[in-house]
Amino acid sequence: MEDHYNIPTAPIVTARFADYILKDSRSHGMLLRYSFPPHPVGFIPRSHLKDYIKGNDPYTGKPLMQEIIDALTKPLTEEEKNPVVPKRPGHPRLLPPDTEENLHRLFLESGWTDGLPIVLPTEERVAEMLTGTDADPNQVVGRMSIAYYEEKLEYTVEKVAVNAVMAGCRPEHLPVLLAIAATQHPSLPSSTTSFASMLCVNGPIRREIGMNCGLAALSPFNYANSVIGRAWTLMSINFGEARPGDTFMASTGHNLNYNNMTFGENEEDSPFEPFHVEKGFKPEESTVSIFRGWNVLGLGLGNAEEMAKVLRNLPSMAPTGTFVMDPLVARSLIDEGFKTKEELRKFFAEKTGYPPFAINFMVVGGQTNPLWITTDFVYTETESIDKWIPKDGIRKDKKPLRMPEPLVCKDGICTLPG
Amino acid sequence: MFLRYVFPPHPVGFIPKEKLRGYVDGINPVSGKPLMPEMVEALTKPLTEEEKNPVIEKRPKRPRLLPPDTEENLYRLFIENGWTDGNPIILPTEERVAEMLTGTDRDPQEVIGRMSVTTHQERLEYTVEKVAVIAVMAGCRPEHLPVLLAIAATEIPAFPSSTTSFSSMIMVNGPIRHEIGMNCGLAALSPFNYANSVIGRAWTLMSINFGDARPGDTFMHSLGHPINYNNLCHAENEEDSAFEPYHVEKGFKPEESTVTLFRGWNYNGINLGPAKAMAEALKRQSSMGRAGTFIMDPLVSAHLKDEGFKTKEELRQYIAKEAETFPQMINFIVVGGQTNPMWALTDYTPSITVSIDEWIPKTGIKKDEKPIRMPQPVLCKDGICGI
Amino acid sequence: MSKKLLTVLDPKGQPSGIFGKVLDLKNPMAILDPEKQPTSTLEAMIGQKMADRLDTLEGKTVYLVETGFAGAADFMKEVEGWFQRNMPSVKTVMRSKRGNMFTDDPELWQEIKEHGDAAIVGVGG
Amino acid sequence: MTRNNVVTVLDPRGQPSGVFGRRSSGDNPGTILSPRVRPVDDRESMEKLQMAERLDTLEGKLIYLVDVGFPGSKEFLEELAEWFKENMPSVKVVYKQKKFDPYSDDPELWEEIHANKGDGVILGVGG
Repeated sequence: MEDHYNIPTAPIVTARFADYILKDSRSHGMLLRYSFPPHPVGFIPRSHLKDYIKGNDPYTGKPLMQEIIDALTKPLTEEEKNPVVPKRPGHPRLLPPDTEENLHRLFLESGWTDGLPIVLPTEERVAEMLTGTDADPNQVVGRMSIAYYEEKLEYTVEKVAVNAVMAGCRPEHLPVLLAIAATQHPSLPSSTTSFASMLCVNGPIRREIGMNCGLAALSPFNYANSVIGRAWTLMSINFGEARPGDTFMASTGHNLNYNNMTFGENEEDSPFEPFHVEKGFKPEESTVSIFRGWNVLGLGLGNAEEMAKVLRNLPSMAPTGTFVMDPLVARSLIDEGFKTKEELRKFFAEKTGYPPFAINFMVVGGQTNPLWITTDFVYTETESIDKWIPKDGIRKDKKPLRMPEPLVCKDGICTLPG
Repeated sequence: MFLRYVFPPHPVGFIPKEKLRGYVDGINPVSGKPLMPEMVEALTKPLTEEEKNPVIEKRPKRPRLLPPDTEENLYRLFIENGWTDGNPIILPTEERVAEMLTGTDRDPQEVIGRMSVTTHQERLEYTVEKVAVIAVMAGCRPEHLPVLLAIAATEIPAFPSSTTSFSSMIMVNGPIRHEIGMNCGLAALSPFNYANSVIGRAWTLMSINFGDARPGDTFMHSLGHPINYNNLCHAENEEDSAFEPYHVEKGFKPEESTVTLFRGWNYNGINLGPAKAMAEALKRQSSMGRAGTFIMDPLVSAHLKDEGFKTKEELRQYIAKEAETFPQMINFIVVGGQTNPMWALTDYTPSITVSIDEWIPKTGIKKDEKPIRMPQPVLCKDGICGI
Repeated sequence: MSKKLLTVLDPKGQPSGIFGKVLDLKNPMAILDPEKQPTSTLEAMIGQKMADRLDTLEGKTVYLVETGFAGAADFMKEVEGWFQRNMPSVKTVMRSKRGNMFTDDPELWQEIKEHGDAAIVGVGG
Repeated sequence: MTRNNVVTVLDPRGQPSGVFGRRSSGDNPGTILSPRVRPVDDRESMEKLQMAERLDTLEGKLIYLVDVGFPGSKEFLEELAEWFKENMPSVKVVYKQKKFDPYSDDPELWEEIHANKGDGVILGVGG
């Protein structure tokens, strides 16, 4: 309105977000003339609104209406005439040398971590991590911001390697993280509704880097699942500039932000085609698929009818549903007569009224119980990992780090050890 | 006792009768022999010598110290033995464990519990010192130790083994919340607070090492549960809540510090609307049993007070009636930074509420000279964002 | 990582010789609280002996006890069918264990003691 | 890991890029799911945006009250209109609702306000 149509505009925002909005607009150059009634204005009686309008702007202490009128009538100041978008200084490549203890404190007190112990990203460790890809360390991988209008931060292959070292990763994990970074999706997008994310890996890389697709895959019992999921959150904090109360506004927050429900799909025991093949990738290609939502119902038992009922009863803001199910469930759905995921999608669309494309299925688990997990997660995208893998293959340690393998149930007999 | 087990193929649940007939007439896949004759044999073949005098191999006591080794090899040892959650740990050197033990006056060798993630397998015993070892590994400081000792003493694992992927929740009340810098406000359940992160993780590491959790062997969760990483570790927002704190409702004094442990499966985090909507959601909730723990932002508690619910008890009675369930199955926690009047419905049931004070040193919580604090979220300054 | 040698403490709990025991019917929810769960010791468990086996099942009474897991009852019916087809002289008695799959059922064991020669119990899983 | 020997580590943060998110265009409401395809703005183009000259007074002017769609906005703007009727009756106010959702642009509405010679706009309520 202001620039294009030359019509003065008086934006109104509730006082709760005053600091945020003023800082945000300063960083965008244009000094819009905001006025701030008390928060919130939703779900409250009319009488309160009348008082707000007759009362003062709690942020500035001046009468609200006077502020609104001034916004449209007081002549422009010099500063308002020529807006400046402040150019923020870049961060140094290296931090000042210090003792390990002080550096651990610096990373925590600066809010560069998730609060858990990190491996300090020394030059030596970052160099070793970079052997996990042939890509040039200075190649820009993408830009990210957890908020919508904030300045995005740009990051290179080396910056991804720095966060990989911090998370406890090895070079063999780097291609997966570079693929995630290339999507430019933060794992904790800022919303007062507290978003969660989910990460599913498909293709040969799952086995090569020892991910867990079977028993207890979603629990903290697998090295790759843990450090890859965590690295995505560290990247989101450091590339997306997540600062709680400032850019990150999730009221309660979401516990899944720690690991982002990271797993490998159990393609071997699933009777359906793998998720990435559904999205047009070849089975032998390795990919990451990203989802985002709020609700995770961890305990589902019963047939397709029951699954649809649970999804229907799930109050959610988005008409979407993503099921994560044990191979036993997938096989019992086949027995129920659903030959392909497409048929499943049609059935669920009918039962819930959601569009078929918005319903997803993935198979994971160790076949100790025919269980399924219901979520309202929306699928955002699938990204190839292969282009980040070195020419001569995934860079593995001489003796790759592996946690004890869960005893995966061999098909059919699936005996349980004593 | 060498019971004579006979193994039909898995599973026997949710499959058609003809298939079961096939199992009975078929082969025991483990032994390769016909199933029924094996069953008859189990009842008729005479006892072997071994079966006559059962012997249970007594597991040897573990040494207090591990053989000295380089840092790198020790990291590998901890990961390859499955003693961690996969994320980096701080190696528990004698020096660090001694420093951690200054967090309590209790005798390091005092046995404070036995735990197993299963109901029937051998429980592992642990001392105050062992809890300190876990605390160091998790990245804690001495100020966190009292909370961990209180949790350890309940002998409750964070993920009791069942094939149905349990998850748990830690909720702290009382003065200790602010003394050790826990987050009960904005983004409390997200990884932005040092104490919330390391305390939640420590319970997982305890459950692995004291509960002897070994996937596929003692730990049978088919899919697992992502909440097992941090166990929803947070503190209740007593200051901004319109209701009395959780622990006061359970009979503790406000100035007492307590930790409450919950257990459940479902986290249903995105709901708006008045008490009626809460009852409706609980009624529709699909889960085993009709238990419900509501996790609500302080704004919701203020709305509910406006709706006329003076106490949690009044609200509990109303919701129980509307949702046709038992009042004592319903609990309320207030946490959040008042940027959105939302509430989450979970099917979590409280296992226990225990005092933390008995584990705190006489001279008070042992704080570092300059305690480590991550950036504090900018909380809503009272007044301009109140109702 | 420096090559210096470090000594660290062992993080695992110590074997305690204490084992969980089947729950008594009066308190089926005890499973949720370790302190209330009945326990047994290594010594007590070693003291338990297995029963002498029967010379044959022909003409005997065999109790088929289903423990409550999904599919157990159907499975036991199939076992009963097998006996009727292959060993008709065996008298089978179908029973469901009271409480849930984790609780003891002393009355049922007493009944089997009085009227039965053997028991087939299942299906765990 | 001896804690007192001095080491140098790399900075983990991304670099300011001068690139900012821009509201999604009207024909594609709702947040476009992939950040790669969302419209962006850069520092130079943003610095060229000029604020409009202010009105000498509101008396006798035509002011549009634009509701952005957050809960409570409609009621708040209606009370605002009430205030003008009581205190500045000469000000003509027109209430309008922005199409789509709070995050999307609404070029037709801006065009309409311009075409009808609107003198000023009061836009809200964010929060």
